Amino acid sequence: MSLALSDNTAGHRAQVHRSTRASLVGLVVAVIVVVSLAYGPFAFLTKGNQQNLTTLFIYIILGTMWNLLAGYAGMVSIGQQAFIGIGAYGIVYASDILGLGLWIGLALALVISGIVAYLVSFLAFRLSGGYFAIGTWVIAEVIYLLTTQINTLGAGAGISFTAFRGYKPEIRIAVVYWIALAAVVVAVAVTYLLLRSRLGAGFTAVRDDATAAATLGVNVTRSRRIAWVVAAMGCGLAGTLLAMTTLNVQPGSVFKIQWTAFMIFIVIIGGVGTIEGPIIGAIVFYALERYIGDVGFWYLVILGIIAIAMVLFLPKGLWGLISGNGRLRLFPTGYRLTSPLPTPIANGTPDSREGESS
Amino acid sequence: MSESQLLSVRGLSKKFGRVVTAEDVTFDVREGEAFGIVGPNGAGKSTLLNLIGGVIDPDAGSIEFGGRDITRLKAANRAKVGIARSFQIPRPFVDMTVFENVYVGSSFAGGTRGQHGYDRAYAALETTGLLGLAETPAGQLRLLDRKRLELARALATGPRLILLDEIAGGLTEKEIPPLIDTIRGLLASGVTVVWIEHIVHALVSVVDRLMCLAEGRILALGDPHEVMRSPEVIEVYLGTTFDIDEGRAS
Amino acid sequence: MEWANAVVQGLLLGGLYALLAAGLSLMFGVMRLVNLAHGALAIVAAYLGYVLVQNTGLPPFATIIVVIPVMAALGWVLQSTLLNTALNKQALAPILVTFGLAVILQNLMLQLFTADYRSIQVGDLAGASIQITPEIAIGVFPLITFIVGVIVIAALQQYLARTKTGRAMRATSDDREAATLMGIDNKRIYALATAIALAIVGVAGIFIGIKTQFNAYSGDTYLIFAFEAVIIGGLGSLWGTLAGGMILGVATTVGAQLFPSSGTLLADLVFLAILAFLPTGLFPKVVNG
Amino acid sequence: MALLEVESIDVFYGDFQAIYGISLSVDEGETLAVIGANGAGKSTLLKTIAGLSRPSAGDVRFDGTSIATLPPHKRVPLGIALTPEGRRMFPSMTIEENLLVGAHKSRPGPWNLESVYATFPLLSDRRSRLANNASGGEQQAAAIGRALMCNPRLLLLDEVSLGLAPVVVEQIYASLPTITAQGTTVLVVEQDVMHALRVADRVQCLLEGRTVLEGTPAELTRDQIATAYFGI
Amino acid sequence: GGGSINSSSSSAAASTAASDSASASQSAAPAGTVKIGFVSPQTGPLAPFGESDTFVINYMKDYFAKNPLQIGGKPYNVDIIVKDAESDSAKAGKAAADLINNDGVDIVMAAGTPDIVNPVADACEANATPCITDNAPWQPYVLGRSKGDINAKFQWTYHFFWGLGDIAGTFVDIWNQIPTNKKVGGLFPNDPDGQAWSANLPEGYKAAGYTLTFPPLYPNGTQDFTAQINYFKQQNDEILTGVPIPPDFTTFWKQAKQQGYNPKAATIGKALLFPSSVDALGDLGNDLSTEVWWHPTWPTTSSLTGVTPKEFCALYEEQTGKQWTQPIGYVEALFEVAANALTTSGSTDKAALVKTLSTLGTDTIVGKVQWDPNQKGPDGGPNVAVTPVAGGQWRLAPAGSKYKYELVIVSNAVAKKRGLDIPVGSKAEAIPGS
Ligand SMILES: Nc1ncnc2c1ncn2[C@@H]1O[C@H](COP(=O)(O)OP(=O)(O)OP(=O)(O)O)[C@@H](O)[C@H]1O
Ligand SMILES: Nc1ncnc2c1ncn2[C@@H]1O[C@H](COP(=O)(O)OP(=O)(O)OP(=O)(O)O)[C@@H](O)[C@H]1O
Ligand SMILES: [Mg+2]
Ligand SMILES: [Mg+2]
Repeated sequence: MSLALSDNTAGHRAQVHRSTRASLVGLVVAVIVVVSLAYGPFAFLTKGNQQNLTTLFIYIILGTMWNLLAGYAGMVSIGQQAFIGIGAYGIVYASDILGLGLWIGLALALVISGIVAYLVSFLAFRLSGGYFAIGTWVIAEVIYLLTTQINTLGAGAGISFTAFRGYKPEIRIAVVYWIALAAVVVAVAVTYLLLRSRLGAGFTAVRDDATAAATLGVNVTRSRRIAWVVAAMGCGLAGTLLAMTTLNVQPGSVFKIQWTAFMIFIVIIGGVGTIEGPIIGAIVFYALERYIGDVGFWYLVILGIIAIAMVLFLPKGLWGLISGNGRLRLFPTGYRLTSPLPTPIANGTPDSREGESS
Repeated sequence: MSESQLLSVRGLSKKFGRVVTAEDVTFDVREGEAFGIVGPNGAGKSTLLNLIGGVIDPDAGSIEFGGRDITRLKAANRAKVGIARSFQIPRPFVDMTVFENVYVGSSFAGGTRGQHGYDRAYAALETTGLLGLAETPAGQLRLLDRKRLELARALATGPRLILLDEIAGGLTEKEIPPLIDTIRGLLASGVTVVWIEHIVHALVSVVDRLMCLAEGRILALGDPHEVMRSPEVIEVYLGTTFDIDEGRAS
Repeated sequence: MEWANAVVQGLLLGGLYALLAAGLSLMFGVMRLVNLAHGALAIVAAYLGYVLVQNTGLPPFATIIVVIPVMAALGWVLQSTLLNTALNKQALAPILVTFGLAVILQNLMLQLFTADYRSIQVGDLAGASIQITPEIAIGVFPLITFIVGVIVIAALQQYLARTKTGRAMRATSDDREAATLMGIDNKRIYALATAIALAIVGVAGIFIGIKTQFNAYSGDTYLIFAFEAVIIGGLGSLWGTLAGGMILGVATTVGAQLFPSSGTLLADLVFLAILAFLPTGLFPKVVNG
Repeated sequence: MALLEVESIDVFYGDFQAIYGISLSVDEGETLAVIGANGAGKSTLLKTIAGLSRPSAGDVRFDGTSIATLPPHKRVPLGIALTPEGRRMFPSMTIEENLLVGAHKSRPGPWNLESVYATFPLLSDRRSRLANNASGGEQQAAAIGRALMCNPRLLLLDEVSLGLAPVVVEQIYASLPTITAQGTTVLVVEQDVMHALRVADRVQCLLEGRTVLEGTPAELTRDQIATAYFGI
Repeated sequence: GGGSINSSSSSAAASTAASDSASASQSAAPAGTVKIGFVSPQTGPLAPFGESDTFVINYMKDYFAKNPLQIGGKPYNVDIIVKDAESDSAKAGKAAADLINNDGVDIVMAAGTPDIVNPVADACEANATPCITDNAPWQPYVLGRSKGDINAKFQWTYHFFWGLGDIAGTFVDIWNQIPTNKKVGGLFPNDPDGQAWSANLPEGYKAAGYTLTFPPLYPNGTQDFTAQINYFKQQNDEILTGVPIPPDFTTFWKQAKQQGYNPKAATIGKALLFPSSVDALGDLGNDLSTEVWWHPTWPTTSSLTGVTPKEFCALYEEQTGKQWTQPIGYVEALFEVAANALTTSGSTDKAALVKTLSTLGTDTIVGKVQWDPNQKGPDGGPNVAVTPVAGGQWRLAPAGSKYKYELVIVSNAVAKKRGLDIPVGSKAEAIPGS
């Protein structure tokens, strides 16, 4: 029996495919969509459209981030609102109060989100499972309560975001729209690249079994921390966009736990553990809000019913349905060993039933 | 310590509350040797592997590997310096394919990324006979294949020392000889093996030295046949005399 | 003496937290079900009590005779229909289902009872107290809450630890399929657990309704305290939940005595500090929380 | 009359058929060993008898009545107990609590905490330890004890000796006759064929979901078994 | 292809009224439609502020259906588009932007606490659309949006309501009727109202010989007020004031009773605004006092519909079966002001509208609403019209009454200075048992 511990004995070169025809098509379509969306404000997008799309982009970012965290890295946080709040307050503080302007303010808000997440991780990562979930919630609550003690940030009364004062409405709306478009592209791309990198496999391994992952050389804490910080910065980014669209930041609003509930909703109705899922989920969530949002309390009741129905009847989410339970992947992150494969072994399970999908 | 000691464990102790699982355990494993561990249930064998692998920290004592003190090294880094292990109760990454499971080993602990990593993962699958299942989600594997996967992942890390915990448990007698061949192949390629097994005849047919643990202490250590003949070992572990020839014959 | 008073009042508050958290502890700690509808369900019970007092003239505390069975029945139905199915799906399913449930309940209650604040009237009892020292007075109603909280937790703890059904509940939460192999009907046992949890939530709801005023959304205020009490005590341990409630209560009042703006903040910090040193809480009973 | 009759059952996991028309019959007090290579369908067979899997064709009769559609928890009171593959302990409960859960639907009989501890002294020392922390072998022993606690008429043991020290394996096999002597019927899946042959009244060998060999240990030769194992 | 999505969002909220207006439009052959957007909290924790809005909106829809608005001499249909802010400031701001950019409204209105009003106004400012708001004291409205600059001037957004200076005057007038040691304790939450009340009241009291002291602001949802009670007891505060949310006040007040803190007067904003929250106090609500923005005895009529406060409250009680509440007057007044602005400016042009608003005066059901571009910051500034406020005390209603409590006017001094002579119902009483 040959022992192939040195690389590539027996002359085999394993052929591994990481993308599929669908994913190439998907990439092309994504580029076309993004480019036309970027051009939109000059041609076919009204102010209202741009505003609506901005909201949608915020939801996509939030969904993508929570999915990275819970769906891939296995950290079920219900405290992501902390970073939405930090992003929102961060940009107001840096842009308005420190007077650094929009762009530096935006960058600084992201940096602050990242730093806070990094520091918080030393406490949060001591916890796991239910302890982690509630712990993150309480951490978010602490950040919220601390914010309400800071007078420069308007304390409990909140603060208006004034960096856009003097902009014409159509300019401001378009600028915010472009920022949001860029943000959503960056958020999805960073997540995707992260998951395609070696770390992506590490995330899933850690989620499935942290101890086993560690014995295979995965630095569990480090890979968790990377996902955590990235997700926090993503939520911070969404927070800055929120401040840019609502122009008024109030602690009770940006720090509320419903944000996380919405993220969970988006991820689960779209399909957890896929890049596509949260995008679909965000579109659905947005559409619900937009088209039945005006029926007042019924909107919320319907939202609740849909949440329950989706979980019970479509546990893999809409993307699971569309993709035929994962056969279609526009953003593949896995490793498909395509050759050389021997014919199924005699007493082993003929694996035809699992299907060599893709 | 002589040059050829790959692993040397000194005065290792570990208690869980009042439960003593390792008490002043001291032994060496030579480079390239096959080292067997037996002992009654709950003797502390798996715990010992956990201590060596860095899954848990000892209360006292030290562990050296390749001349380097690794007592404080984290599990992930021990994997990187060349310690691989399999778990008694297999712990596959259920949402990944078999190939991806193994690639985690080759790319992280093995440090071989990209094509090199694929090739090494491929080789490990081939060695363990899992190639036909490479694309199967690991969660769907049955027991034997899960055990094979444990081995394949460990192999893919390119280890100097491999710690096996009851890798033959649950295999039928017909399935054991191929496994033994695999392990012999490992040894031949220069890997050091520490192997816990209750299927004594399989173990004894491979290992150079055997250690028997009981209640966290070393009861006997030395030539496998001698250890198996020691009255204490017979009393606490075997129950009756062990017929080595019978074991070999089957 | 102010400090002593703060501690005493904190303990009493802890009684309420523990009472609120008991049902949650059963569902979260034992069934691993993160019930985000817990607060909303307490308010359902509060409205039920309110309606009973308004329309039948039943004395406030007597409403529990009706509220307990009704909430228990609701729990049974919820578990047998929605929650059991959710538990069979992916791990995140129960969170989303109970979130959906909370949203539905809140808004249906809003529709049914309007946004007006209500309260269950107990007349003079509301302001009654027992003077211990010139500075320390113990409110009679908080004291009743405290005693009920302790009794409920003690009873539940004994039930889980000592009875066959209690054991079956824990076994089911560990491994449902293995439990069926022991002859345990897991659907029934979970329905029973949720029925008990909601019966306790029912009692807690009545006490909230008496303590202060509520409307459809008031439940959310209490949710985090209840979760904190469960976690700080350690998943699966009812005594832990009681201790957790007390710690939070005292941290809140003593914290507020120190910094009146930050009682809740300090309680949260105490919670985090304890978890930093005991990452699985004070008395964890559940593996892989 | 046979206590358990399995009549040409088919069992599927999704689209995959694990069992093709297997039949068997066990009399009261008899011990049947089921052997076969990995993946032969042994565990699936036991799961089907215990109710965790449903046959898509054929019938399972216990004491003359069909139980094929009965959920597992309703089979326990009839006296069917399974020690599942992989032990399936309740990790957050102690060893003793695990045993007590086994007695949830207990029938009258010789097995109780005392007698289980007497049979597995190993467990007696560790009764208050969390199952999660117990060693592999301790868990295995507890899993067997737990199944005994309900005083089953039919005991289904999947991979009994897995992970147990030889001395414990000896103990278990030594106690099997006592168990059957009380009228308990045992269906045992065992990797260690020699052991299985020693205690079984009859042996049934499966290969890829089908019965390929049946007989009493005395009738069967090693070669027959070896052939049956891999179908070579 | 702009407003393709417009139609969907307007419809659902009040379909009956919409069909009414459709039938009316056939006969009148209107020159066009003017769209008014309205944002208020109809669900969520602030819902008590928004819950009576449906009544007023339906009332206005009925009115406009029968009486198209005359703008530039031509009749216009009025389309009222309502959005629920879900008690969330981000939602409120988004709703306003939505009304402007998707629904194409001509003017936005909002009511109910600074949490809702401020983000709506900010959104209108940024989207260059006229905005009229009320039901929030003017100080948090101005200061909260200007990072504390009292002289801030806004281009598109106008507000009318009373201010905290008048509150201090009114409260002092109530307390002067009750013998006390003139020491006042403040129960202020850390929210926009609490911030504004605690920052702006102390000076007003000092002038009148009262000293207000208060512990640091507590967060909403506080479950135990022992620290605050200890504080008030230690200060020997015989008067209590504050602006807690209703459940927090109930928690506080019951605990205060239990722990033996019995002030002679308790004059509380917000928590005692709604009859239901006073009812919920049981008998402990008697003789608690509060500011009164509006009351059935207000000597005013609607400039639009001619309805009087008494009639309007009666209509509300008849249609909803609930006791009248103060926000209905102020929401009605929003429509009066908007209608007046539209008619006066003679067009729906946004720039023209704000120009009109800057000097507009309307005699509304809540009193005179008059903006003055030359008004200075401390008086509300150019974007604020200050309206009168009185003081009232909740009294257990006589046996056989329909409701448990009734709100009796006990102070009108400040309103009188603002030119509104409100009849006083009774003298203020000390709280029983104090
Ligand atoms: N976390 C823990 N807390 C308490 N006791 C523990 C813990 N982990 C292990 N033990 C106990 O330590 C002893 C040694 O366990 P270990 O798993 O090392 O045994 P082993 O020798 O591998 O046994 P087996 O052959 O049955 O697998 C056992 O008795 C076990 O119950
Ligand atoms: N849950 C499952 N889903 C899909 N296929 C399964 C499942 N469980 C078992 N199988 C398949 O059914 C076949 C029979 O499995 P079974 O576990 O009954 O075999 P076994 O004889 O008990 O093998 P082992 O010795 O490995 O325990 C195998 O091919 C296995 O892969
Ligand atoms: Mg072991
Ligand atoms: Mg099996």
